[in-house]
Amino acid sequence: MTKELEFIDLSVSSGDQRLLSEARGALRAGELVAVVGRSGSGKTLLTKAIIGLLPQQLRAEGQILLDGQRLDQQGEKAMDQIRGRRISMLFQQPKRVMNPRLTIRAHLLEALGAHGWGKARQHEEQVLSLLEEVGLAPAKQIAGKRPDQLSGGMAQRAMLAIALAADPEFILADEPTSSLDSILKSEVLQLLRRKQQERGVGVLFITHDIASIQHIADRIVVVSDGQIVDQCPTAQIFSKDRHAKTRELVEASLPPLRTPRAKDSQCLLEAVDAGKNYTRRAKGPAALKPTSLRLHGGQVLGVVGRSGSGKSTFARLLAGLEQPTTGRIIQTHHNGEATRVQVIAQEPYSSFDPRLSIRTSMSAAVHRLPAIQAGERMAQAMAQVGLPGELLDRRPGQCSGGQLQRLAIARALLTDPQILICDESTSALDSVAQRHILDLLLKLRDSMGLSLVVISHDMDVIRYASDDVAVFYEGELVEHRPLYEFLGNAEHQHSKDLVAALDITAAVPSAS
Amino acid sequence: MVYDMARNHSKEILLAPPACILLTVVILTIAAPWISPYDPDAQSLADRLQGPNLSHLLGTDALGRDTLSRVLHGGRFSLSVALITTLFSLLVGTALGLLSALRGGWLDELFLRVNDLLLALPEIVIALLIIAVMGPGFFTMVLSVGVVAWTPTARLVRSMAAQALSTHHVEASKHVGASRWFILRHHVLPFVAGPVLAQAALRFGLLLVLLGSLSYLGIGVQPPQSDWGSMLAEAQPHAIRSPWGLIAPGAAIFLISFCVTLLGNRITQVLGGQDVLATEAKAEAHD
Amino acid sequence: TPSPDAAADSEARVVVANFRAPVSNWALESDDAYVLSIAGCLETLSKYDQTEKKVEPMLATSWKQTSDTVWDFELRKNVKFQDGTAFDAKAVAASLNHVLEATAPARAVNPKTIKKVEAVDADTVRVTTPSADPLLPYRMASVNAGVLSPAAYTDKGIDPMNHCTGPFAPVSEKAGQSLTLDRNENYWDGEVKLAGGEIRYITEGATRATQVQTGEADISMSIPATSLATLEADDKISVLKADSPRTSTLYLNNSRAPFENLDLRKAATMALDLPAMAASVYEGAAQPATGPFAPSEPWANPDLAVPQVNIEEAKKLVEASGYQQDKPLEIIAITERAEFAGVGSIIQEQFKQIGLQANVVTKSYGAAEPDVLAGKYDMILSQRNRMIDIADPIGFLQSDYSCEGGYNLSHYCNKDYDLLVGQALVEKDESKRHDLYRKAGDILADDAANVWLVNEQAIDAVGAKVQGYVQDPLTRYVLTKDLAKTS
Amino acid sequence: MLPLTTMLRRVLGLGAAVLLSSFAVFLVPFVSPGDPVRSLLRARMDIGAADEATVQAYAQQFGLHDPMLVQFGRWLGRFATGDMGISHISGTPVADQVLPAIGVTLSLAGSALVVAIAVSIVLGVLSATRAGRWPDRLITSITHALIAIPEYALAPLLVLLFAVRWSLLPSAGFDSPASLVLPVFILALRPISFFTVAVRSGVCQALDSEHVLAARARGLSSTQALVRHVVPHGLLPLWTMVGVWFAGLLGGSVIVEVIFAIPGMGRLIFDSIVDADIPVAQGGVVVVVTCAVVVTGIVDLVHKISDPNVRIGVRHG
Ligand SMILES: Nc1ncnc2c1ncn2[C@@H]1O[C@H](COP(=O)(O)OP(=O)(O)OP(=O)(O)O)[C@@H](O)[C@H]1O
Ligand SMILES: Nc1ncnc2c1ncn2[C@@H]1O[C@H](COP(=O)(O)OP(=O)(O)OP(=O)(O)O)[C@@H](O)[C@H]1O
Ligand SMILES: [Mg+2]
Ligand SMILES: [Mg+2]
Repeated sequence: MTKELEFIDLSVSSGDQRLLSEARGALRAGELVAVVGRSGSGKTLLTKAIIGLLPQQLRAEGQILLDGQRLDQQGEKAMDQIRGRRISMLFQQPKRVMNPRLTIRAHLLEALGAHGWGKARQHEEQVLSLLEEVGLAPAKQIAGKRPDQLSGGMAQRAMLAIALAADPEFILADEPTSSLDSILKSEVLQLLRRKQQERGVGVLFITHDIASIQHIADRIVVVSDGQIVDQCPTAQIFSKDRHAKTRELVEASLPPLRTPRAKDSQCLLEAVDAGKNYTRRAKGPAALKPTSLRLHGGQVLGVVGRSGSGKSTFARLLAGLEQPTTGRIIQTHHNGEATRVQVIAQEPYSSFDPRLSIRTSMSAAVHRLPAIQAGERMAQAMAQVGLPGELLDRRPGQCSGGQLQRLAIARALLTDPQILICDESTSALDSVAQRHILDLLLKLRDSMGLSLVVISHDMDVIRYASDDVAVFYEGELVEHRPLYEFLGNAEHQHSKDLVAALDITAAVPSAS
Repeated sequence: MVYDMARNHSKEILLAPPACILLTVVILTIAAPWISPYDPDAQSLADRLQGPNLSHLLGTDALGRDTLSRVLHGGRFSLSVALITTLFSLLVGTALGLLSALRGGWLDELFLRVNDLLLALPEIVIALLIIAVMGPGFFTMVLSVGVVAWTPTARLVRSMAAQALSTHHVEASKHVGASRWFILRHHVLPFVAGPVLAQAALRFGLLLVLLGSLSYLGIGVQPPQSDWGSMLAEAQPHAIRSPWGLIAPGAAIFLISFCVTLLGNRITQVLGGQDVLATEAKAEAHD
Repeated sequence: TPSPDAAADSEARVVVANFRAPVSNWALESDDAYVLSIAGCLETLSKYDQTEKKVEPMLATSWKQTSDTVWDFELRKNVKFQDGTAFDAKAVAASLNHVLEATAPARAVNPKTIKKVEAVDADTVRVTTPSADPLLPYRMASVNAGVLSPAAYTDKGIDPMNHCTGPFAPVSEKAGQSLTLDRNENYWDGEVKLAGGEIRYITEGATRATQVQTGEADISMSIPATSLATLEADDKISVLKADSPRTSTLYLNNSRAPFENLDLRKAATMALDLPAMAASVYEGAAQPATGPFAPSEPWANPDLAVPQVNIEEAKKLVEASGYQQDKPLEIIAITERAEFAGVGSIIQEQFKQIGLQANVVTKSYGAAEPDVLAGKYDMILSQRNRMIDIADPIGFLQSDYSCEGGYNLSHYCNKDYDLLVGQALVEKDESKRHDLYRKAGDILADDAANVWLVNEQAIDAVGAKVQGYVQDPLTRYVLTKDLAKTS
Repeated sequence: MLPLTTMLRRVLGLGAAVLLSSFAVFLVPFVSPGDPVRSLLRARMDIGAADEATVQAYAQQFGLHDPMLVQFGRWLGRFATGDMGISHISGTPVADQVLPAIGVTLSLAGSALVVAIAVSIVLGVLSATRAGRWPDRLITSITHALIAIPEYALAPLLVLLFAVRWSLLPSAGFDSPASLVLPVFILALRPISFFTVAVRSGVCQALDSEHVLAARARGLSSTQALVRHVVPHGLLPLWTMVGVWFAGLLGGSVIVEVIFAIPGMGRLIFDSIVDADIPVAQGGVVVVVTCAVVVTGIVDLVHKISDPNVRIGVRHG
């Protein structure tokens, strides 16, 4: 008989507020079920409720059955035996969920239940074989490293090894890939799928991005506002007559290709051999090697590359927030005026002071103007980003991530910019919100003639938004060409990998 | 913001028991010349070292002076020195802390080294030095304690301001052209104000105890003036026969210091922060 | 404290809480000599017996004045230093010369009082004085004239360990805390009853009182008046009191207005209620003063009485003096003596009654000294030991009240007085000398040179187990061969 | 490792601190009223005024009437060769007084901090794991009360009870372990309250952190997670505080040393300044300042090495 993890009428509430209501579903061993839904829909709460680790102030009701055994009625002791051994977890930020002072080996030993004195020796082989299994080599060396000495992809693999250590029957994976770049994401996804099939594990895979799991999930469960609104085998998810929320997610994840717009001939910004070296020593590795590039009016430049490849550095140079150590940035356009450049940051929540009203934060851009004029400008900017004016009197904590990101754009618009640099501005958002922001940016481009620099590690975003693509690899601009050329015949190996990763996740569905 | 939060919660803060006790004691000491039953210096050698009784509610001291009257009058001195010292260190500390955080560079380095030095130098040495120059008295006490007392505030302000300045939202404000003043006023001060106020309350309590210790050692307030610390010193030899002389000023120091600390804690809680002591703890961790 | 019923324990050790800590690396010219003397280590050629009020032999068996300025001391024969070396005239001369050569020599034994010390033969030491000095045997009784073995004088200063002649030999010291001593098995004056002792340096009076109460100390010296009542109420402790040669004094500045005026000085004396002061601030641990000397001193005038409070008369005197007060007078209370703050405020109150306004200012003695010596003050509360140098008041009378006196705080000057003191200086006959002192004292009292407030008492507290303790008001002897303790 | 420049800056800072503080102490007799030489002589011999000749001779012996800067220069010159000078009262090397005193203070401050650390870890963890419930509220009240206690009122009271009334502990002195109990307890009070709050907030934060959740998810029981992950993390803020407090206590608490007759550093410095024995005071201050700067430096170093966040420098975006 196949093992089964089942939850019946599972509700989570905080006080009298229902955060998750009467969820019902099942996960069998050997099956990969994706739970998709927008941010805040209750996906994480579902996994925490199942494994019995809800924060203290939250209360769960309903039944959780593991092979017919009621988990919700188990004591803490019994649950300690189940967690990690029969059900384990994967998390979004592997580095944040590992103890920064312990080595990978120590983490694995803990998961093996072998963290006592002197047990390390006996389990050394097991540790090494686990690391090799997830493709971390040389295992011996990696085992001795601490989390901060690993790259993001390696850390996520190590996380998987930890989750697999005690040979669990089920894994609850809470967005394990959303912080990875496209190439790593596809690697880790494939690894997870392979392990899941080899070991016959049941995986509950949480994501907001349908595109990324469409080829590996067996079934998809759609959550919205704390309720399971839809579930079906993966193939049927693209059908037109599914639940409205399902359609919304599908459309956001699998956008059509746009036809690129012709750019102005006017050059607004030019980088001439601009490079940056943060360390004082000239010999140290440069964060950005000398790079030359031109930005025209109305152009959308997509910048892509792995973490640490110098994308943000380049953006900061363009925006004039950092002085290049070599070369220069020419910020004047043809009639001699300085180009106005604005940057939209990645994290919507941290770009507004949590203590201040939105209005006060926004007024930073216009506080030199007389009050009335400033008010008018703000109202105008709010209209441009399609938000109601009353939002201005809220605090950041009272707004959603998508709203905040729009507000950040509105604030940037107050300075009347010609170029907007969006450094990972959508990567903290769910796919639906992401799509809305990108649409807004493109609309602004069309209506106001803004130039955009869209920086992302997510090829889907680049493909959707950009006219031209610039690829950074180890601090160097290795490829710069129009989108279609890039998709068709990229030259650099890294570019090819990027395009390949895109193919895995984004083959346009046949059912449409 | 801190201001309107404080306004919204002022009732909650002011009606809490510590605030009530504090207010009562402060009013009593301010009103001491009018309400105290006796002249605090009037001796009656026949009535020395009495326990509490109807004519002397807290008994009398070794010279037959009324302990209650002396506690009330002594409180004027103790509280005002502590208050002035606290205000002094609050102003100086905030100014220097902000300057150090905003200017950075050599100024900041200098600030850190001065802090290290003051932290390392036994405070009694500094007090002695200043007392040697100025002779004992009110301003000497303020100065000798104030010279060091500003450093915790400054360290707290510096670290909080630096923390505030390094946030993404300040960077975002700068990008869109906010002036220094705008950032200071909207992003830094409100962030710093709560913890600093709470810390000031805590510091007031600590300074009250510290100033008392100077008087206790005989290098603080000098007779014929007296404060709670010197009353303790005078009463200690008679403690076995007449513990009231020890208990009354000791309890006064403890009560005020305790209430003020609780009040500081209340402020931070209302502002949604940590325990006051925790902010003090943070301020200790310099660099 | 004789309690003959219990048997003394020959293995017992006694802990003494002393008010003084050695600070000068045991230099004998400093007060550290007192610690060694209290410890039963350091001994002198002669010894002043407080009860008999006369000088007796100690390490010297006899002495004679061979000329006006030359004295020969015959040394005791059966004495050995604790380290086993011989006690002879060379060692004694060397020891005394060390004190004479010190940069800051002792008050009793210094080049002004002693010209040289030399060994005549093995057992005779010759001391030459610069001028005729009938008091030399007294000087040789001063603890500063103690004798240590030559081995005690090292390059690093004085090492007293096992280098004395006394009943106890110091064996170890804990810096800043205590000195431990063992019995001297070969003591020249017979058997030592205690196995040893410990001198603890405890400068806080209240702590000394507590220590004897808890039994941590067997003997606590110089108990502060404030602890007296508590200790007296404790039946396990006996409290010993004796007149000390210290008088708390309100020094009046005789050299400038207003107290250059005799009437006003007399008024000041009449205004103060000394018995009340002694009973309150001093807790009864002091006697109201009758004049410059304590009544128990052999040269005190027994006819002098405690001045009576007479407010009316005092007021009249103030009026008669014609003194118009334009600003309050200043009473300096020195901080070294905590009780003076209280005394000052009592004086302030009582002066008010006779129409004199005064303020109390507290200052450390060091801060006040320059002004006081220069005559720029009104009144200062201070206190002075009349016999710290030698058991005779001549030095005190000379320095404190003669016109040229080096420590004449009151800036008092009276030719008659100076004449009397000059005579006393060379008078060999003791009783005649004492008569002269008495007359000098009477002049001071008649002139109301100062207001002598109270004669302080030396108070020692002794635990019940201690036997044979004889209190020395001059705080020189505590651990003696006869001191014992029951088990 | 700390970069070399940071170390260098610290060393320079230390040098400046030593210079400044010893100069400050040096100034005392020059700015205070009265003749320092007489003050020295009074410390050697109880009462009365020394005559002018003696004062001159004594001043001559130690060069005390030389111009101020000459005296300071002389002190510096000797100090540079590692010689802290000669006490003007005892005439013995300053080191002979300062080293025993710093030993006493180190053991006193050290014990007080060990006690404070032990107590505050227990209290802090207890109150963090029961946040909001009565044990937490009780502990929080206690910690707030502890810092408000004037030790100069409490110490005599405790002596009265434990030494006089119940004869359980010695009333003063510094020889047996028992004699350490009261002074250590008194000295530990304030650190206990600060440390407890620091531990509590550290542990609370750690309890909320994701890596503790993850540890539970891989099967660690709540106790195991507490011991292996929460507490080590929660104690991080404690260690910096311990350094700072240790530095502060090195100057000794004069009050505690006076009340319990302990020959520690605070008292030595206090007394020697009062008696104008400046070389001793200078030596004491130099040792205290050096120890304090070195201790805080070491704590910083350990902090930077042990905390990966500090080491790699947290970077966002
Ligand atoms: N400890 C808590 N107390 C109160 N509300 C909470 C708590 N944790 C989560 N919530 C609320 O529960 C809802 C669901 O949160 P959950 O974390 O499950 O969302 P999610 O689907 O995982 O979102 P995301 O994709 O952003 O991770 C949200 O509205 C959130 O604000
Ligand atoms: N302020 C800085 N000081 C020193 N080094 C820096 C700094 N900022 C970035 N670097 C280094 O420069 C290199 C490029 O960093 P950059 O932030 O430009 O990468 P990125 O492509 O934006 O990466 P990510 O996708 O993680 O945001 C990295 O090795 C980084 O460690
Ligand atoms: Mg989530
Ligand atoms: Mg970046």
